[in-house]
Amino acid sequence: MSLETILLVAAALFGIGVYGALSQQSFVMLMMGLELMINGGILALVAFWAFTAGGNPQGQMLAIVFMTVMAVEMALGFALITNVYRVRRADITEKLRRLKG
Amino acid sequence: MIAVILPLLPVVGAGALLLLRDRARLVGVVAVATLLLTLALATAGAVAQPSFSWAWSPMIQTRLAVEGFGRPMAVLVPLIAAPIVAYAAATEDDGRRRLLALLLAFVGAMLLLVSAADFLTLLIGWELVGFVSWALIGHRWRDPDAVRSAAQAFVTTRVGDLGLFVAAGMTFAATGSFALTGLAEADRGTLSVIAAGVLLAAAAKSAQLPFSPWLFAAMAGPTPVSALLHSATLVAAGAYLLIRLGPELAAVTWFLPAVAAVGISTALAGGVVALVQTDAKRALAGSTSAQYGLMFVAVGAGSVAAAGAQLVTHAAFKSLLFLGAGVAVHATGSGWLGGLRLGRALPRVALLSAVGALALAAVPPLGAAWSKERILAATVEASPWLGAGVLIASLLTALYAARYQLLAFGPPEAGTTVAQRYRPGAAELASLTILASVTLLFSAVWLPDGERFVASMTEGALEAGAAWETAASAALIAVGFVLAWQLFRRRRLLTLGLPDRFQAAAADWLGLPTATHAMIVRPIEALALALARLDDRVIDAGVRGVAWLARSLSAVLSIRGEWTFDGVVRGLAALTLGTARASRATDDLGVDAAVEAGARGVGVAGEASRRLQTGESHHYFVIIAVGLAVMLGVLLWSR
Amino acid sequence: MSCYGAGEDDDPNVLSAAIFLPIVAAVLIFALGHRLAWLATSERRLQSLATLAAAIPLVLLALAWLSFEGGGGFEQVEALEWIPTLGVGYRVGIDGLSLPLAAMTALIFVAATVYPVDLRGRGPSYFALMLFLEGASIGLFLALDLFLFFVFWDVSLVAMYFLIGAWGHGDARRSALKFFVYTFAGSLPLLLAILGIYLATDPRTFDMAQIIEQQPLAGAGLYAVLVFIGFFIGFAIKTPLVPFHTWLPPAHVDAPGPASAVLAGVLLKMGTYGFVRILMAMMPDTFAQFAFPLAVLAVVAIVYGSLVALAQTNLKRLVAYTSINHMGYVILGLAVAGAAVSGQAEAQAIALTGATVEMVAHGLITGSLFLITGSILARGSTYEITAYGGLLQRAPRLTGLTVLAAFASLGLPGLAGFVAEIQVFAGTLAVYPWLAAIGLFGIVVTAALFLRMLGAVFLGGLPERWSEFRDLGRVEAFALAGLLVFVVLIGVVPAWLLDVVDSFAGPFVGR
Amino acid sequence: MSGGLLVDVIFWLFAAGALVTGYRVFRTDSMVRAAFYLLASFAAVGGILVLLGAEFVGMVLILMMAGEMLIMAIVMVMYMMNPAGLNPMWMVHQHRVAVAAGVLAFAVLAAPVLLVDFPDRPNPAPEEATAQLGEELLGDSMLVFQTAGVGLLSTMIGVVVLASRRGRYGEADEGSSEPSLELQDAESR
Amino acid sequence: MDYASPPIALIAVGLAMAAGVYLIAVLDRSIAVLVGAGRWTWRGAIVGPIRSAALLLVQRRRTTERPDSPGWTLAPALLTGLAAVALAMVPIGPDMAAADPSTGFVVFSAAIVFVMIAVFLHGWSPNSALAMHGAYRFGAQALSFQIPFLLAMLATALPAESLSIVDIVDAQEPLWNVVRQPLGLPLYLVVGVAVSFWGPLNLPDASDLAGGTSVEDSGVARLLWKSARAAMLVAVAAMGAAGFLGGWWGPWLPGPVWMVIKAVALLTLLLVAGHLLPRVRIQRFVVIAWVILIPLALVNIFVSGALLL
Repeated sequence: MSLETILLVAAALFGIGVYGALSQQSFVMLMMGLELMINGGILALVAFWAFTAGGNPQGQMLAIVFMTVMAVEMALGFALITNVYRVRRADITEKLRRLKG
Repeated sequence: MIAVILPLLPVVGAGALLLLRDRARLVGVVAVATLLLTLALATAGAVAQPSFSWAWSPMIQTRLAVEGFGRPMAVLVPLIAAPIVAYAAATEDDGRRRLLALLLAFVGAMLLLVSAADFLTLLIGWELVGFVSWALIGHRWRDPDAVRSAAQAFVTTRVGDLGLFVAAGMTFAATGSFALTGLAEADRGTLSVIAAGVLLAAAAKSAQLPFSPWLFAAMAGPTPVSALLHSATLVAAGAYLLIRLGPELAAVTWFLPAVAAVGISTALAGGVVALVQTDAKRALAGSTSAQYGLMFVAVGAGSVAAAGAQLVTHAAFKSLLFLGAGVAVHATGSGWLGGLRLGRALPRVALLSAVGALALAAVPPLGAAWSKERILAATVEASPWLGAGVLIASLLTALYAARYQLLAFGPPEAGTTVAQRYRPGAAELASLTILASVTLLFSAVWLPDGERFVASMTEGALEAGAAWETAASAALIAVGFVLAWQLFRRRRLLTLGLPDRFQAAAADWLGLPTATHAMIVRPIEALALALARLDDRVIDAGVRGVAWLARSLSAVLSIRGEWTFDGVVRGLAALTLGTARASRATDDLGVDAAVEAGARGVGVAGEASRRLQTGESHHYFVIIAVGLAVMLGVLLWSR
Repeated sequence: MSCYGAGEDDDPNVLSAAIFLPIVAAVLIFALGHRLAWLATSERRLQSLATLAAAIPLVLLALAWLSFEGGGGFEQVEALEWIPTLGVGYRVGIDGLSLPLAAMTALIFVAATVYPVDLRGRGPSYFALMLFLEGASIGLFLALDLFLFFVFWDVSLVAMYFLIGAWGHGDARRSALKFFVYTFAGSLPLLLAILGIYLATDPRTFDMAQIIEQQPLAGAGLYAVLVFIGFFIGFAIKTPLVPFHTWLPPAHVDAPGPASAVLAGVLLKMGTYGFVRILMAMMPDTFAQFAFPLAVLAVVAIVYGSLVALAQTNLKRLVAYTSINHMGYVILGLAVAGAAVSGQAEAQAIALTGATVEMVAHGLITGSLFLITGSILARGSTYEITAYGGLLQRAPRLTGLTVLAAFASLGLPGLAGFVAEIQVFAGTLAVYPWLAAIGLFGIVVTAALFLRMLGAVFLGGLPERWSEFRDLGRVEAFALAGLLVFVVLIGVVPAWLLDVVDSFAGPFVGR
Repeated sequence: MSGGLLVDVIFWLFAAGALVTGYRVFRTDSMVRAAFYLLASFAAVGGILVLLGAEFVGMVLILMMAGEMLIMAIVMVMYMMNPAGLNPMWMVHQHRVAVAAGVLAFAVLAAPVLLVDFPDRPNPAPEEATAQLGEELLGDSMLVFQTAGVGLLSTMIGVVVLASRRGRYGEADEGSSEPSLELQDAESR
Repeated sequence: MDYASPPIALIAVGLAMAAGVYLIAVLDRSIAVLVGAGRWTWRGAIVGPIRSAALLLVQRRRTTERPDSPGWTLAPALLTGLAAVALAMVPIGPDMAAADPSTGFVVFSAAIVFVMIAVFLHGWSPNSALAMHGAYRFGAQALSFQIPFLLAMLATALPAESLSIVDIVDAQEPLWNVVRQPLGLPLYLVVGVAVSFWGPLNLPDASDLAGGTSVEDSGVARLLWKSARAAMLVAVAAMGAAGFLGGWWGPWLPGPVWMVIKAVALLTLLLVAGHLLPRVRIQRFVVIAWVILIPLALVNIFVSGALLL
């Protein structure tokens, strides 16, 4: 278990997340993609902290900030989904085309 | 200090006038008093030769100085102006106060001009004279005709001003200052440019060919205005400029000949015009051009002194003649030479006017004769052909002088009753008398010291003419008089028996105005119109597009925020389409090409960006992802 | 130019006060205008209050003028760190260029604010915008920091957009939008160029004085050219320089009188000011490369503007096009001053002085002309020249002031315009004689068109419909007089202005 | 990082688990399952974090994700047209692009990992990590920490406002739905 | 302190669980008898549990239409595992901890939170309406008890200034947390009942849903599920004893004994409550949790924090 390997894992997670975010129609699934990306991010962060921080705890701190971000994102996402579903009866992106030019 | 007060005094007087109540007596007295004060001051200045210099900026020094030929001019201007103003105060009821104020300002500007010692001040005075003349000619502003003439006069002279602009600028470029004395160190090339500018300016102001016609337009102003403008101020400025700068510019080889050429041609043409013109004042105007032509000839012949003398004498008698003509016009209500012959009706005026006419015809021993004779001498010295021209000119002069006097103040037709319709007031007669006496006074130059006095005043040399020249000119004058009298008796003096069309054409400067109008004014106006239309089209193009944009935008804002972007994009697309469509109409026009190209470009962009706008969030995600990838790439690449 | 350096901050922050007091006043008026009964009930009270506020900067700048030393550098500099990491700071100061312009701005704004206008019941917001715009404009001229400069630049656009759109007439919204879109499109390349020059500095800074010291783009080749083009487009649109001028006429025609007075008097100057302050000062050699084309373009603008104006039948358009022509003079002077010729320092200095004076003169003259057109529209409700005639009979005051302004505009000596034009041409004749010769043509045309206008509107017979035409009110007359007094002052005794300007122009061209 | 064979093995197990489950998230046909897969993936990552000595962060991650995933599952079942999200479904678009983007992302991220060589300054005493973290959170990084807290609070409020049925403009699902979507609304029913 | 080696720890935990589960079964039945009518008999109370367990062991499995079988089978195991983890965090004595990570507290919380995953999985996977209802109920329940639970537990960590359970217990030598934080224990117990959905809060598996999440269960799965629930209750009680009742601290008797006594006492208390109190409607519980428990928990933390300062 070395820094490189962990980073690769993180990158892979991120890539999967990208794939999911781009490919999924359902909002919720789409958010899962985002989650995975953040997941990879956290992993990479902590890995860097563990291997290169030399005992400086700020890496972990940053990871916690990441989680906060993730929580915020989830909360907002769900709220928006709920609202959109109520107002538009829409649960997949194709039903929101209002920005079409 | 005098140098500053001198031009300022009349202006202050003018300002004072505007504050007074509009009573003929009151304003007249104030105005004349101001002028007399100025006259005294000017005389003092002419003796003391004051000078005053003050800085615009560290780089620009201006200088006022009563020196050289400026001295006699400084005296002459108020001298001639005073009686004219008195006359104006007495006769002009309509807007008297304004008229007098403007006349005073006119004098002030002219004084500034003649006491200018550097091109900048000169230019200032030069243009101010033009401005005031515009206001004066347009004095009867309710008459559109007058307004148009005023504009014509100003614009024509302004064309000449450009010459002075160039001269001033080149002087500065060459010497780093505007001082007139700087001409000495200007190199040949610059100097010739300056010379050209000066010639242009002088010719335009002095109504030489091809600018002469504006002088007729200037007739739209009241009589006193014409009198002042022809004699001592506006028109005189051109000749003054040449007399002042002629010697310095003589270094340019072509300069003097050019001046002479302009002068002689104007002298002859003006003579003809004056000879066939059937309107009293216009006839005089024609003669003015001719007389100034003679001055040009003199300068061209290298004798500024003669020119100066001619300028001074001419100022006196020409103003006299104009005022006389003014009285005549008052009396009959029209200036048609065919219907005047007021010899019996206005005997005293006729007599005074006769003095002027004789002076115009250069009958010795009047001062005018002296100057004319000196000019002849100088020209013969320069080149015989020029001399011959001057002789012909003087013949013409005698002719039209006699013609004018006979037709205007000659004995009436036998059998017509002399109705006493109009009695000139005391003021008018007084001013006429004063001018006449001044004219007579100038005869003093025949005195032995006159020679030196003139020379010192004009800082020029004079050579006495040979006897045969004097004799020749005298003979020609006599011939002219006789001829005129004969024609008068045969009642053919008015048109000289010319066919009407030719007569009309000749009277109107041989059709010069129509020509200029057709060849210069029309094309410029047409060009302006074309450009304007082009510009409107271009604007239209934009405006139509913007209309679309505005409409779609307002629509957007009126519904929901979500739509805004869409709306803007649509608007952009529409804008560019509109632009492209509209500007296709003006495809061939130059400026538009760029606009249209730009429009097309933006149009394509707008369309593209619109197609990009699918409204599918995942497409946006893709775009974002790509953008991020690009960013990363840039970052990696740039480090 | 080495004498450019931040001067010491010795006296109280007059300049900042001049910038921000109007803005504060604007906020107050906007907030309280509708609430306070004694303001909301009487527009006159509101207006006089706003005028007082607008007059504050004038007083302050007058003070600054009195304590101005003319040492050739920036004076009374006030510097404040803003975004230190980016080298952005709040820096203001004056020199011989910015001081006259700022003072002129303040003066015009006072006149424009006091000038009566149809407020359409939205008085507070109108005056708030006016004051806000005043602060922004003065700030732009006093800013010594590119970032600050750009901020003020765009802010002024917005304010002007609303002034035209909300209080204009005719197709106001359309014109306002055109003005906004067009000029805003101009400010994009400007921003890019600013960033470009910023990235070239080392250490990175937006401080104008430092950048002028550093000359970051000296010998930067293509890069410098690109930056130059960016700046050029931005400024040329704002100036406007033919062929970027098409936004100007509609904006002017549909704007309310005071607004177009401000637009012509102040906003156009921002472009020319940018030419001097940024292009010429910060990248002189690049400017020198392009001096001749620029001069040609300027001459085109002069001739083209005057000719097109000659053909106009719409009073306000006519004035608008003349201001294109005048801006041509300015640019011509600048091009001459920036040209790479040796041994003509005198002429270049005089050209630069002339151009600067022309900025001020044009501001005052055209400002008053536009105010006049505003009054005419208020009385006659049309701009068509042919509709009028013989107004002198009814309105001598109006006529007198118009004649004065018109002749000042066509460059009559003894008035400000002449002082500027003669210097510009004197300089140009030394450097580009032929261009000057062509440009002179514009002078005649201008004379012709103004005389024609005067004759058609004020002289000749008075049509029946105008038999009740009102002369200028006291307020209007005073406002115009306030502007034109300075026109005459500059024309008759220019020394007080020229000395200040020369303290900048002289060192600038290295005389 | 001193890790015996055991640690390595566990790590590889976790890593494999994280990746596989993470992949399965988008490859399963029930959304609830997807949610649980995601949870598993997070749990695995949490495990890795613990291995790395960030016990606290790791455990908190797991703890948090449990809640989130439950909510996610519920939301799924609530809003998906197939009750209880058990029926098989395959809802993807622009699949190829997405795959490409994913691969690209991985490549872009992996490249520096392989190219750059990172400094090697492992943590001296991993078991102190939690204490250190506490010091850090309530010490130097107090501001950040509090900011995060305030951010969360405001998020909660906003979210409640957003999601509550009874909004400022009346019932969320009545009236406020604007005209232009009725066609799609119709087909969505 | 020394860790017990993994295998021993596992065995210990397993035994503890088994014992606890059996104990719960016995106590439950006894209390039922005592509370309700009926006679207490050996066959009923002591052997009964074993018999029913054996019955379930041999019972034939039923299944539903298209269930999510892996989930269904996984759920009871997961719950059991969670119980085990939770229990493993509880030290019997100062040096008798199955595992004492520096973040034991967090681990325990994580296990508690995961319960809801297990239950939801268990209710969702059989693809049956009632079970789904139960799952939803527990979702709501869990989401609302999490925060008060964490807060209440957190308060106990304050005096110890550590997240390690052992430290937490050690810190109570002078004074038990139940005294320090009078609010803490009640909160904890309420939430604990909710966690192991026992007694008045057994909403997900309530009889009004005919057994809720476990309605479709049968055979081993059912047995496993029941015992897992019980094990969870044991863990909760044990942790309560450790966290609030001063763990092994006590006069005369050795520590572990004290620990067991306290745990059993709590257990009994909970079971009695479960039989005496009526079941709470879910909406009611949610309101209580958010409106009463959370504020109380906050007050609790503030107070205890203030006391420490």
